[in-house]
Amino acid sequence: MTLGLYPGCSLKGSSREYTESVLAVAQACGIELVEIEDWNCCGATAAHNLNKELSLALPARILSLAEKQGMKEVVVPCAACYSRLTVTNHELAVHPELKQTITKGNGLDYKGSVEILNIIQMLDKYITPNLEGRIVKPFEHKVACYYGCLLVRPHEILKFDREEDPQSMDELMLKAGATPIDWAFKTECCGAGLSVSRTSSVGRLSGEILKDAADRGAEAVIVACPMCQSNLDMRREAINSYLGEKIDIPVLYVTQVLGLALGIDRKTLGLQRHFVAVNI
Amino acid sequence: MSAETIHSVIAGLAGEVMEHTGVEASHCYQCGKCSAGCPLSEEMEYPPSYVMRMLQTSDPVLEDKILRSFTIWVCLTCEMCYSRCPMSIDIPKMMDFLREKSLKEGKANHRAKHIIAFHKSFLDSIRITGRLYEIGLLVDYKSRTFKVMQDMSLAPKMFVRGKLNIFPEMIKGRAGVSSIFSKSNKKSK
Amino acid sequence: MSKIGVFVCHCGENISATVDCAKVAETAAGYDGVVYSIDYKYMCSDPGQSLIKSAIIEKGLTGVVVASCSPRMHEPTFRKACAEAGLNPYMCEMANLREHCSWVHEKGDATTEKAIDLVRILVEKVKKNHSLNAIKVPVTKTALVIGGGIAGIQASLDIANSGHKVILIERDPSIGGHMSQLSETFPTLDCSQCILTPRMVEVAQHENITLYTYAELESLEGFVGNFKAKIRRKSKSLDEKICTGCGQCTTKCPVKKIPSEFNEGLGKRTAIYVPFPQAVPNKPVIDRVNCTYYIKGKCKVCEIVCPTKAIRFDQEDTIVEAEVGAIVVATGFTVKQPDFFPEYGFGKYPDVITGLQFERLASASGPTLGEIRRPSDGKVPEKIVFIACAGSRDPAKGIPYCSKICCMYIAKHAMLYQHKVHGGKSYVFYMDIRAGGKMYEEFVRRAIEDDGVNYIRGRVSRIYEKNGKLIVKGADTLLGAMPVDIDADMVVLATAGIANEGSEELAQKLHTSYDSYHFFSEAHPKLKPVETNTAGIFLAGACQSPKDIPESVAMASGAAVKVACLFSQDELTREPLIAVVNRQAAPVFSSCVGCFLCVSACPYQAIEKEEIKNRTGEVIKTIAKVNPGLCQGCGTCVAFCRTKSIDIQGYTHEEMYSEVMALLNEY
Amino acid sequence: MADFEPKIVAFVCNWCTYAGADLTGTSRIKYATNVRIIRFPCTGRIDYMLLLKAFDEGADGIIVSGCHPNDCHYTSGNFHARRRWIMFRELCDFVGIDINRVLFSWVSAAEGSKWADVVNTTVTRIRELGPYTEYQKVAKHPIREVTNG
Ligand SMILES: Cc1cc2nc3c(=O)[nH]c(=O)nc-3n(C[C@H](O)[C@H](O)[C@H](O)COP(=O)(O)OP(=O)(O)OC[C@H]3O[C@@H](n4cnc5c(N)ncnc54)[C@H](O)[C@@H]3O)c2cc1C
Ligand SMILES: Cc1cc2nc3c(=O)[nH]c(=O)nc-3n(C[C@H](O)[C@H](O)[C@H](O)COP(=O)(O)OP(=O)(O)OC[C@H]3O[C@@H](n4cnc5c(N)ncnc54)[C@H](O)[C@@H]3O)c2cc1C
Ligand code: SF4
Ligand code: SF4
Ligand code: SF4
Ligand code: SF4
Ligand code: SF4
Ligand code: SF4
Ligand code: SF4
Ligand code: SF4
Repeated sequence: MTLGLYPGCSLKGSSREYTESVLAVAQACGIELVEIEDWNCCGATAAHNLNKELSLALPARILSLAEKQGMKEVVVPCAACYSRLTVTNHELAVHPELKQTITKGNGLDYKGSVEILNIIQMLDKYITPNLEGRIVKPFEHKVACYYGCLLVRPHEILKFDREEDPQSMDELMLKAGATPIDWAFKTECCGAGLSVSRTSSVGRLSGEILKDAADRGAEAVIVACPMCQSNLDMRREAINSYLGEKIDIPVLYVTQVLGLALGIDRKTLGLQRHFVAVNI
Repeated sequence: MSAETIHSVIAGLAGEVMEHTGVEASHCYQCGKCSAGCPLSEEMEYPPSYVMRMLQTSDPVLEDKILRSFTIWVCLTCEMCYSRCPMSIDIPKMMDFLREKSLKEGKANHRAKHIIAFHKSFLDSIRITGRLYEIGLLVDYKSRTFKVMQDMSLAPKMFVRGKLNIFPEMIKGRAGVSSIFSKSNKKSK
Repeated sequence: MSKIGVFVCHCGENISATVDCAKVAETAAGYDGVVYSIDYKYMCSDPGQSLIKSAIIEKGLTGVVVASCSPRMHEPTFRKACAEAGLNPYMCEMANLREHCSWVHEKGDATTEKAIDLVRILVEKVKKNHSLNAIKVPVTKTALVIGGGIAGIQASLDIANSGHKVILIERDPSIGGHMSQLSETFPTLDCSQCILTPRMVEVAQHENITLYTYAELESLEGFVGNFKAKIRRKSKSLDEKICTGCGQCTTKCPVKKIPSEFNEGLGKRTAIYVPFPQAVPNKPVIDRVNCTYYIKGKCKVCEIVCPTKAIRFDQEDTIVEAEVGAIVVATGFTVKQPDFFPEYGFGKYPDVITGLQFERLASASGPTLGEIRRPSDGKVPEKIVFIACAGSRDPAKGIPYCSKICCMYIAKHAMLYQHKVHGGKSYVFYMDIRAGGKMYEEFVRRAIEDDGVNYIRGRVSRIYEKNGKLIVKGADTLLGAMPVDIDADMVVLATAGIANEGSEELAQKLHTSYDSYHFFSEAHPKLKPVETNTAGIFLAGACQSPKDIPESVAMASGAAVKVACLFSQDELTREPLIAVVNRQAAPVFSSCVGCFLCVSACPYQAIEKEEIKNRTGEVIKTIAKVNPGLCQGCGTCVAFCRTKSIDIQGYTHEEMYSEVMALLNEY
Repeated sequence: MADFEPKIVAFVCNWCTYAGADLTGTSRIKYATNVRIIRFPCTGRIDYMLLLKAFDEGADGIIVSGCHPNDCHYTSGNFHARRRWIMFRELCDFVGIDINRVLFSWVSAAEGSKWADVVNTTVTRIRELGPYTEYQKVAKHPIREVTNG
């Protein structure tokens, strides 16, 4: 089984451990992920903040490369990239004139045949059905699944899970042997888009999220987005100083948890790269 | 009435918003649910529903205030407002348009300069290399904002954890990417 | 050979000021078949009418054209006059010289010419007219009322008190509907049960009312005055005639944990149960879905303890057939339920409840005996939040309309809370306060001014639970959309009022229309609010759209009067302006080819298929047949029929063609 | 063609437009004298063969008017009328009738002044188009086959 992979910039840089764990889990389950050759950055928040056309053209280049390289399904582990690519796919599909300017206008060629999977969709479709008997080290901890904003919204376009109180990640964690807690901040925004430029907002937004998870006894926060991870992990000092207390629950990727449960070693999964030590 | 005849009737900025995004300000009935749920509304001088109301007035003074507001830059397009709006008003899409317009008309709020600088540095990084080069981004951003100390404590820690690449990754199709940039920049001028 | 009389009216000067009436009369006198033509000052006056009557008698007129005002004004007057003189009333037509001519044109030749044309058109039409007789249909003087809420109860009592028989069917084990669940009622705060129960008892005891509870309409055939209804009486698993309502069985039934529908899930009931103490009839039913005997074949405790041996485990549903002349639909409404408000955690947090659940908490007969205690732990809430328009006025959730009653019951709930919980704090998040009604606005103001209820204008975005509190995130749009967070102990959602389950199916059984929200449609939003488009079927109460008790009752009495009007006649007379399919001599029988396009066109399902048989009973042809009881005379079928086999009396092809010809061809 | 006085036939429904025209009268709003009204129970009853007949007999223009959508006295008659109107247009195209000579409109019982407007607009339009003689040329034979087939 071979699937396309769009890692995106974060997975190549600050979120290296996400890539490592995605690849490790896929490999353990006999799935080969092939990176789109010569992919470019999707432009993320910056592009659509400043320039609408750019925000569609950059992802369009990626989609057209994938199509050219014969990929039917492309896995996009980063929620922000997933959102940009899916929105672009949708916009191009419903506005033929727009598609014309964006693709032809930029010397691209895209028929619209590529299907995009976020990490949970990929796991649900290709990995969890074959988990029977493979969970060797159940992750027996209370976890708070954090979906963030970009994985489930806007529902009209993404059509993934429910917008309010989504469940897909929780179900996945159950399968990995964890106990997902019911909490209130599953889809609240962590402020990642302002992470560098307005750290004060991040302290407040991410602080509320971590505090609720901690208050309800979560031993780890589980994410599926490098932006969420780096915000909640790397900026923990700033968050703690905003909250005026020390919260030390680690922030793990879904794939890291699944990897641990499958018995993959911690190093392969990149646990040593976290800012907040993973002591569970 | 066809969409065409509708927006020719709507005056001013609201009409422009309608034309470019399909968002119809007149559909907002000021319930305030967007402002209630917006994670950033307390940092905005005009919460989202307030912006909608300002648009509805077609008052040039208020329209100018929107374009000069901090609000439009603080919005993270988290889509919370849109997902809960009873009238399905796509505020984030509208915010994208307002930001773009504000920037083009040189009305961007001075408090937003770090945010804009960050976005610009980010895009520059992609324009040149095709991918985001995080160290480059930070250096560039700092040179734009003179926020030299901010985040400097993070960099070494990231480096130790193998989270920073010292050299940028250059893609082969760089020329294609920068042509995308120059084309869309021209269009948006 | 036609003998037509033309009577041209001056209307004082209203017509004669611009139209040369004498010339009109003179010209008409020259038309073929016109034997009498005259102009006169006031045609509708007594002398004017006498003029017509004597002309009919003296000249033996076969048709009359009165050229005066709009037929919408005086057609009945002149047709009656003709009838009095022995001429079939449908042989009288009116040319509209006033509204359509003299009043809209200046004096001049063109105006007089137009008047002449208008007269000529109708002279030619009258020549083709046929004598018609009013249609008479017999009336079965029994009404069927569907639904035993306050609306159905009121309609049944009013009809029964006017001396007619009523069959009232109610789906649930008891009548009473939503009103029986309410605590106190706005705007007077009188106890709902106290004012309702006497009426429920009256229904049960009224000699003209047959009450079938636990029953539903199975099917309906026929038309106004002559419906045939089949009613399914679901098995109650006991013999009601023997049961004394002693309650032994309900006390002893071991299955005790079924959420009580009456208490909106806040209390429990047994498998054999009476929904509430004041139920009418006060006899239990066995809920077979939850009864151990029906599930596992064992138990029968109720049978053992029953002193009168009333339990009948093998009782089956029965079908009752009834002939009725009119129907009142009063099936009410329901409120939107869980999972519709994921952002409010409804269904997830036990202390986020509906308004109807709050009614049960506030009711003296409710699960908390009228104390406001939250469902999760029984604590008295110190802070309570009410959310208006929960689901209503929310196109994104598919309900754009306003549910109308909730603004008022929220004010009532907040007031009841403030009366019952001293020192408690109540907040209402609202978009608009809709309190149009007698003493309604005053009632809301009282909640705000005297009871200190805190109204905040803004919609709530989200509710989540934190440390045993419900965090309500709203905004105050009157303060620049400033976010407002309240840590409440309990939240009450004024959930949208929606059409009752099964209303669509019921409407289809009745052949009446329903709107896009599945509420029953009235015939005209202003002038026929209790009628439906189907003659003989009327609406009462919240089945037409959410409404409060006074409105439901008024509507019910209105529907009852409509039924009584119908029943005041032994036969129904209807204007004969209806469609007919032509009949011809054998072997053709009719030019109808049986394509039944007309059947699909008719908005009233008035066209049936008729089989024509020869003497040996063999079907030789199937043709269309109009049911005169159902046809409303719209003529849609006529335009659809390609063989011109169906025609509408009073507007026949022949008549309409002759009008067109006359109009365009002067003599 | 200034002194040409067109003959216009109006096919209207009893419940809305006929009553609306009555209101024009009671409000004493003046309009051109060229129109003659023929009353039908409902626009749904109006059979387009009658319209052709009117042209055949020398009408220069036709107005068809009834209740607004959803206001039909008979629930849906006017919807049928509208649907048939589309067919009628096609038929007109086919046989070469100038569709500008037929005006389809909704006038409610309360729209007295609208009725006057409808009449005046139609009269002006038909005056510009001139007398209708082409129909007699194209007509007579083919139409009946077309409509019955
Ligand atoms: C929370 C709340 C508070 C309220 N408070 C007030 C108040 O204070 N004052 C006030 O004036 N109004 C109040 N109302 C409104 C009031 O409840 C309604 O006006 C009233 O109940 C409408 O009566 P109804 O008979 O039309 O409908 P319902 O009460 O709904 O009765 C309909 C009946 O028909 C039966 N039925 C349904 N379908 C069928 C079927 N197919 N066959 C046979 N039977 C069927 C049902 O079982 C039910 O018994 C309140 C409503 C709510 C939700
Ligand atoms: C500006 C305005 C706009 C409106 N628009 C709408 C609308 O769009 N839609 C809608 O549904 N409703 C509308 N309404 C409401 C509507 O007018 C009323 O609902 C309706 O007229 C009430 O009818 P009625 O017969 O009860 O009272 P009225 O219309 O007031 O009739 C009462 C009659 O009784 C006569 N009368 C009074 N006293 C005596 C006496 N002592 N003896 C004998 N006769 C007497 C009066 O002369 C009068 O003819 C509107 C009202 C207003 C003011
Ligand atoms: S939620 Fe929608 S309707 Fe309500 S105020 Fe915001 S934009 Fe307007
Ligand atoms: S998209 Fe922007 S305005 Fe809307 S909720 Fe998110 S931050 Fe607020
Ligand atoms: S019949 Fe009509 S037109 Fe003649 S006087 Fe009476 S009201 Fe006037
Ligand atoms: S015990 Fe028997 S008589 Fe008593 S209520 Fe039950 S069924 Fe009726
Ligand atoms: S047989 Fe059924 S209804 Fe009777 S007591 Fe047992 S469980 Fe209850
Ligand atoms: S009655 Fe009030 S609370 Fe209910 S839907 Fe209408 S405005 Fe909202
Ligand atoms: S009456 Fe006309 S439309 Fe109806 S079935 Fe007969 S031929 Fe067909
Ligand atoms: S006239 Fe109208 S109601 Fe009567 S049969 Fe024809 S279509 Fe049906």
